Amino acid sequence: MRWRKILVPLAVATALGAVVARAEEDKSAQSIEQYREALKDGNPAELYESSGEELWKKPAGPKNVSLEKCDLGLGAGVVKGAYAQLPRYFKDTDKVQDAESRVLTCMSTLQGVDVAKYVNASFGTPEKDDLNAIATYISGQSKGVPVKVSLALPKEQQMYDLGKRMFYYQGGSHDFSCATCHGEEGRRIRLQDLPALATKKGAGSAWTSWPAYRVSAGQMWGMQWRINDCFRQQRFPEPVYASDVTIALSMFMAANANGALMDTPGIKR
Amino acid sequence: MKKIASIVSALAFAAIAAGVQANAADGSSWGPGADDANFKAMLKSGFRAKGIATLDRLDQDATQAFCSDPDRANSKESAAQKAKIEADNMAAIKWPSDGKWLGDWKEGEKLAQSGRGLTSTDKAGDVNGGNCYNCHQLSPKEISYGTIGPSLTNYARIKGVDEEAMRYVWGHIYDSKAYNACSNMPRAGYKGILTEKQIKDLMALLLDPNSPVNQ
Amino acid sequence: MGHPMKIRASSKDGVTEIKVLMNHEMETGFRKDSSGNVVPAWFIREVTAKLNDKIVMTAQWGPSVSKNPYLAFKVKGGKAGDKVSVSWVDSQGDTRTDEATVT
Amino acid sequence: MKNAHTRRQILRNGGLLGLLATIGSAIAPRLALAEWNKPAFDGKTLPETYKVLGADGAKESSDVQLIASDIAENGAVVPVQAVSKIPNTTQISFLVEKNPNMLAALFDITPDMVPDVTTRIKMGQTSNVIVLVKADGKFYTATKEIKVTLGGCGG
Repeated sequence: MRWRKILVPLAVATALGAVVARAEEDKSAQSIEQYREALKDGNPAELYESSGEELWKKPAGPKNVSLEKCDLGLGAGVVKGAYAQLPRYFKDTDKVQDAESRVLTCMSTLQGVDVAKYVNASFGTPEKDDLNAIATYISGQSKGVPVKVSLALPKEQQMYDLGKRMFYYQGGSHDFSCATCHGEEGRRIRLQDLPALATKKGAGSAWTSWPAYRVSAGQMWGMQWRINDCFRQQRFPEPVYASDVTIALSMFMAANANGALMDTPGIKR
Repeated sequence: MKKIASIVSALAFAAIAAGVQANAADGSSWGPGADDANFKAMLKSGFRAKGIATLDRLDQDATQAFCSDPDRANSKESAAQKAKIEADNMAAIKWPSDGKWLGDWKEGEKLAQSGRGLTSTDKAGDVNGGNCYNCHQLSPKEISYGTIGPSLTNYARIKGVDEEAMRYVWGHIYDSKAYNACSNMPRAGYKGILTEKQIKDLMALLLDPNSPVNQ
Repeated sequence: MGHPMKIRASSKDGVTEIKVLMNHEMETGFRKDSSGNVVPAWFIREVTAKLNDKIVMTAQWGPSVSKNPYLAFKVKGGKAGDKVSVSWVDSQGDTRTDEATVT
Repeated sequence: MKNAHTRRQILRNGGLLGLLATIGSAIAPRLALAEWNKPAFDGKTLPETYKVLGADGAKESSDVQLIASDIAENGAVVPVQAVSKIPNTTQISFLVEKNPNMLAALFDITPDMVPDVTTRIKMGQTSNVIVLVKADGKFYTATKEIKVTLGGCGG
């Protein structure tokens, strides 16, 4: 009897405490959700989509031609739906390429542009802004299209495997790998939900939402920039733009996301 | 460049020689050992030094190499190796030089809030943050906290403040891998991320009864 | 000069809702660039919106309006096919006008 | 961005006068409107800003609504909507109490408008945000605290 007298109120108090804490948590989550919803209506990424389209269609480079004949995997000049099937193997370069590395190829072959300048430029420079805008345009042309990335060719499967290994590769001062943050479902950094990128659900929500407008910096980020900044936070050296490391990780995410609908360009904190 | 390749291979192979064989036998197509030449080539061509984030950051020590293949690290066959890694990390912990555990919780709170330090855009000599709120709930007043690690709110009440608790918390901040080889938590002391004074301040944030964590 | 805006205008139940995305840095004058130099203030100060050449809204902004500003407002009347135009003038005297058709 | 560079070039190359002339002719109707209210945007305290706007003695009113989330994930972009149900509303302003300058945006509400405007503002820190409405020459307010959180890894 005495036990019950003590324990019942204690249990009630504890349960109540938990309920209050949970309610607070739900309220925060709801409020953040409201914030994100308010941002979606009027995504500045649309401005970049337009400028990307302009860059795509405007004659440029030493050969003064546009990128309209660029083959993004569905044949020369086909942009609609192309992003949803990238990365993929390209015979002409004998490489697996993502959208951004493929644009570099087309700038080089079609326009005669020396792309080294574009590869080496820092993010936030006019060169990278152009590439991000073009990637934003291309991705927008796959909005609503299901991700369909093939691993049928040996080079594609190999890229996926290399990406998986990179995903779990620890290093640096903090022992971080991609998986430290993106290895488990339902985790957050601060208030940011972290997609579990080895799963269909996590990769599906992440891969389909980039390129995205980052409101914190007022910048348009393609997946290359996203990966670059992840490695920075991981305390790793800088990944080379459009290098196999970045494409392997993209292949890992994209193939894991197969079937999810592209929802680009996105908007993020 | 050569240096990385050789160190990566030396460490990775030495640490997981047994695993390489197991993987190959399993027909695993991705883990360490599988397609190693291409993976090394990819690392070599894929990264460049930027600021203080130099290429040697890609060189793995035994702990990092072991934990880069989670399936293997979690397997029964790896239990002995896991125990050895934990023991090695435990032996590397430096305990407070003056025998005092607790510093200033106010400084600790600032450190816990800061996610700065040691990235390619930080400068040598910058004060490193503790990154604590990125992964843990601490002061109940801070609503922006991560959940990669457990909540540490009310920690002193849960954990106690005796010598054993002090030792346990110090050890975890200094080198969490001494307790769990593949913990997600950085080895703040062992890897030189935080100074002894900074660790004391974080200790106070967690264990001082006046700290907001324990209010 | 300046970059194009995105303007959407749709009419429903006698009210036309106009949504505008503008392309502008909206520098506060407090921010420092990567080399530590203060970036001078540069922001849209005045916005004017017209429906069929009649001014329906004017606004004055300070640097606390976010980069790449978004603006939504509602006008009485208006129907599909009507013309909406939006203009801005920034603190350096630069200006831009774009148009859209009500749907 | 590209056009911005070109524009700066024009300014540098002495095209300023030409540019101003173009502006003058392109936006002639604008000149009939109120000049940009510099003293109001320079206001560093709430009373100072209210004074410049002639809004001393503004009253809290339930007919003024400020619609915004309680928490902003980032202070650089905070969506805010103001709705006034007070007849003859002629002006709606957004003010952020803890910004270096309080006044963020001021809208003149013409009789052709529904007094319902949405925009996005910057907030340096958690602060009260105030919607200030002018109707029939009198001022009314709605206030809401918006928490600005630290997002991301913070590095």
